Amino acid sequence: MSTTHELLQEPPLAEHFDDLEQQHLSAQLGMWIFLATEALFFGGLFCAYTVYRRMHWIEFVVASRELNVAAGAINTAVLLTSSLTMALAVRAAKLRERRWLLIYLAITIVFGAVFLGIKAFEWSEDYERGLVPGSLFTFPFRPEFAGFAEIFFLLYFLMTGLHAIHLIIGIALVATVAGFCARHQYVAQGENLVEMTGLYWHFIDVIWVFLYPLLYLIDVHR
Amino acid sequence: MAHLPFFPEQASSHAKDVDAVFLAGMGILAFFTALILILIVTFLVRYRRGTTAERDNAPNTSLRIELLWIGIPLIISIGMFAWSAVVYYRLYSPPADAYLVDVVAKQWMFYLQHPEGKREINELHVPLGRPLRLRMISQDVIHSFYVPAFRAKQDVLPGRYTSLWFQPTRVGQYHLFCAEYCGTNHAVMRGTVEVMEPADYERWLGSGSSEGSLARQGEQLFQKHHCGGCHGPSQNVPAPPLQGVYGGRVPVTREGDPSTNFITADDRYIHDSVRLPKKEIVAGFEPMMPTYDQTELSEADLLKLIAYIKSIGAEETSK
Amino acid sequence: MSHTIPSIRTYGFVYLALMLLLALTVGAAYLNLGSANILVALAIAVVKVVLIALYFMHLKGSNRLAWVFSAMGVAWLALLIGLTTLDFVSRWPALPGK
Amino acid sequence: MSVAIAPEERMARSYLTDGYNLKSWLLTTDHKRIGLLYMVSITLFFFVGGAAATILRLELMTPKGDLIETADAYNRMFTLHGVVMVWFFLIPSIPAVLGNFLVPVMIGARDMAFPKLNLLSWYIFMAGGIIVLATLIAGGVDTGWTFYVPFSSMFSNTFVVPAAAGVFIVGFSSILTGLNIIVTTHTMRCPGMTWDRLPLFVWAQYATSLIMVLATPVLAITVALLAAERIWGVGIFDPRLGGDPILFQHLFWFYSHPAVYIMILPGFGVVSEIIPCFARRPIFGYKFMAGALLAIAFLGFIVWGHHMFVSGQSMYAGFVFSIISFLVAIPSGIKVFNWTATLYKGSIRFDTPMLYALGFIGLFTIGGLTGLILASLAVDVHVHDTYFVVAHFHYIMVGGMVMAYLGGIHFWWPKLTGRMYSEWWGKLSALIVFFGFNLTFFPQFVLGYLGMPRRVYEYTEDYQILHIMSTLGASILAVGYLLPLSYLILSLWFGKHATGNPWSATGLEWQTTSPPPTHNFEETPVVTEAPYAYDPVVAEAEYRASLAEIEERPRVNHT
Repeated sequence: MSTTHELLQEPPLAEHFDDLEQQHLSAQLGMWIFLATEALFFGGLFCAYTVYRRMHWIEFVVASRELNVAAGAINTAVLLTSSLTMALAVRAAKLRERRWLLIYLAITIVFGAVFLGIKAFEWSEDYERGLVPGSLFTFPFRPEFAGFAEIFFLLYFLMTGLHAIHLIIGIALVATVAGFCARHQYVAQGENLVEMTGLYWHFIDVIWVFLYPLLYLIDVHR
Repeated sequence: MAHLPFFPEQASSHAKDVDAVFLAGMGILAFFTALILILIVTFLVRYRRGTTAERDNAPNTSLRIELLWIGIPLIISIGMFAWSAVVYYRLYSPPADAYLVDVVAKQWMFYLQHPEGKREINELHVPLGRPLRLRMISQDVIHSFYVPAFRAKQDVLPGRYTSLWFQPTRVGQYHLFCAEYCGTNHAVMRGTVEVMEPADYERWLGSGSSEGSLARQGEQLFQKHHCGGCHGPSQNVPAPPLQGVYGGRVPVTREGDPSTNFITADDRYIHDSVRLPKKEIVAGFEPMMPTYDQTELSEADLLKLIAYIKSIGAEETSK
Repeated sequence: MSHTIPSIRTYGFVYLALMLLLALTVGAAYLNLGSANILVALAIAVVKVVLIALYFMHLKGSNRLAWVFSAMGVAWLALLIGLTTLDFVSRWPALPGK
Repeated sequence: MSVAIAPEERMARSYLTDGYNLKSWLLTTDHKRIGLLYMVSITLFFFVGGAAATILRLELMTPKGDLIETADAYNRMFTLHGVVMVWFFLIPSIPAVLGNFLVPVMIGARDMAFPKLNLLSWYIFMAGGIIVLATLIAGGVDTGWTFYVPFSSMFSNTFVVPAAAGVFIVGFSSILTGLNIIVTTHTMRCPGMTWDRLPLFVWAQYATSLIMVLATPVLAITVALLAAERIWGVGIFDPRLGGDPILFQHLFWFYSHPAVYIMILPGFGVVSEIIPCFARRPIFGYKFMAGALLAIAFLGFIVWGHHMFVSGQSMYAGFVFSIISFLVAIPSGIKVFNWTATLYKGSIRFDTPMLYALGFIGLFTIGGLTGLILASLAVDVHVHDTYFVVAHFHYIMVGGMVMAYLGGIHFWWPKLTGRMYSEWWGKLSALIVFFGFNLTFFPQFVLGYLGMPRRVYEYTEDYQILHIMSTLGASILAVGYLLPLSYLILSLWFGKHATGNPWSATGLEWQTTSPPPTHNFEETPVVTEAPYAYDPVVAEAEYRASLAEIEERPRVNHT
């Protein structure tokens, strides 16, 4: 990779911090507060989900049964694996193993892309079956429940769509950080960047861990 | 409309209670504002720079005083809460025999219909002294039925009945406003509520064309929409009979839920059975009923149907 | 940094635990536990999230401030959902007026 | 104790003279310059919103709609007033201007924890501002600043989606400001600055930032859902599909009630700095004051239902929200009583900041206690959505927040610009603002209890007298606000040069020069004593000495 030309040297400590520990703590605190805001951002949708699930229980059960549970399970596994590789990437960054760091970051991006691929496949399948809310919504299996089932699918597309947008941002973030680490000599800021991107990536995984049972497994045993 | 410059007419039974709570609140406000004002002014005058007042060892903190001005406001707050909650609860529990008037709010007017079939727009005539309950629904956005003289206000929601009751205690004409912003002409969505002597009210009720009581108009609608085809005696399609159903308990099954739970067949249930028929299906019947949205069956007509179902419910209580 | 860096083995174990819990989630969903289904699913999800937060997100060794802020995010979410459902839950007692 | 450098020479090395070209201002990461950038932009938005307010007041002088012919134009005007004032003046004002400028200096730090994010926050604010201004110029929105569904999602044919996008974007600006202040307060305090030595202004900014960070995301998702419903025509709040408009109100007010505490808490912080300085007395009950700030920040999150007592919310939820709303009044009471107790046995001076602070205490007491009246369920049924509510929140926002903001601007003006404002004009404008404000909004309490609904451009004749009084007051208030704008700008060129500590106050920000150098302190200060170490007896002795000194000075005829 970039071992040929001289790596860019950057001062490890931003000038307004006193020491590396303070810089790392600030970065970590800032990221955790940002994740709290993201949690509340998704929270609005979780609140709507809770309220409507209680108001239209039957429609949620019937509509949820139309989702592809297997695809959801695979997606959860893919995302958990990407979380593993991300954690290993952060570990490699701390141990200053540049090669392993870039490999793990690449694998994380690949898994992220696989997740988006499966998701896109699911959505296109739903599109053909007339499950996309709006004028095309037909819900052919149980037309009598079409009214409220549309609310479920609206929540489904909003939640998974918002999650997918965050995942795309995550992939872009990991790519830029990988680029930064490839070109720059190792400095505290490099490690901070990788660690904070890792926190963001794990947060996306945490949201999916909740989304999967709430959307896919409402009442599948019937 | 002579009235105190600070209070609208007290024209309903609970107007006095609301005013009492308000006066107590204003009393507390006046007391604390005066207390703070006097304290500040005395301190400013006595301790302004250049005066020879004695200033050493002023306390910086004292737990006793802090607890004092935490405790007293706490007690006052809980007292005010309890008193206003009692008055609020009375506002939300109308007497069972209250006279029922239907209100349909639509963009920029209130459409009212009396059980005797009389219809009014932005006007409401009520007899003195008889408790009145309004059953309200909106055809489009959220409005709010507000009569300042009765100290009564309740938002009118699309898709759900909300209700409001009051007992007029003084004859006269009072303002009726829409209090929730509802679009361009929200400001002109106004009217008057006229409280009349019972004799004048009977005379007013008799006057004007009358297409019969609400229940009878409901019956005509029942035939017009061929509801009898399924719910009537001919029963060419099995559908739950409607005689004596109003107010009773209906066994309802919900698909995917083995237990049947009982719900009371009140206005909400009938409204939802017409607008969203698949929501709660009577035990032992198929979800076959077509949905009637606002174009086929306006909210006002649906209220007439409910009045009709209520009337046939009262006759045959044999079930 | 202030805390020790976990070995690959610990990460491996955590990953396996997560996979098992995923299988558990799907399995539990197919059992007919009635209304307890949602509670079981949420409990497993919470265990997974705690595992991810402790090990992958390094909450384990890091400053307790990070704990505070992560907990506040969840607590405020609970406030929002709790009080909102309080309204929707307590709306149906058939007061004659309602 | 302040650094004795010649004024001209001090000006040369301050953050203001650290680069003159546009690039040095627009790409600055210096928290002080970002504070000034915010001050200029929110002053612009304040006068846009203020102009809309004057038009509304002029229109309401007559029962019939005659100044603005159509109701639609009036609806767009009050929505403009609401949106611009709430999101582009009240929420960013003290946190983004005084907070950005003072929090690092008060805790002895060189800058905010994330300087680049701080600059990004200003750009996001301007982006949201430009979008909203463009929408308002292109035709505006007629839904009111509350965007209630289903009117805003299905029945309004105005630019609701662009306005929602503008509000969505500007929300992130306050999230970033809040995040920055929280992390800075936690990790960048100088040695000796422990939590119980933090000035109450920093405590107030910290509590406000907690609310900004935890409430604004819910506004973002609510506004996004509203825009999604309008764009794809699929209703998450659409009753026909089984959605519930009340859910929108829950999500909206979960943000909007804490938002009103975002507006008032910084005002508490400013007043808690001004009162001790001009009464020369340490603040009374420091721990209770800091605790009250955090208590209000937390309780502010669980009271939002009192906006929905008559909106179809269940009665039991009404009880719960009402009792908690009453509890929020307790910490506010603690603060007002403690400020009053601080004045006891002080050596009180009546400079402009002190006038504004005293005005704040009076008006906030009335505003707060009318809030209690609104929180009592029975009365709220009568006065909800009437002018009583309008008067209540204007007492808190204009009587409280704007007075505190003006007091803070005057108190720290020498630190911001190195110049002193003219004291005489300052006192005059403070009195005009106080008088004009009361004449504008007190009649509206009476109007409200008489039952006049909000947001109407036509009303019945019997309310007209009160409206005329209110409009008269509004014109006086407008003059009251134009005065500080003029004499403060003039003071930039003609004001006397300010020393490092013109009020001889005790905060860290007064130990450095004014205006401070780019990195705030020559060397990082060390804090040894509790904040507000004022002593009224010493102040009296100094005052008497300065009087005596003026007596002996020989009679020199000044030119």
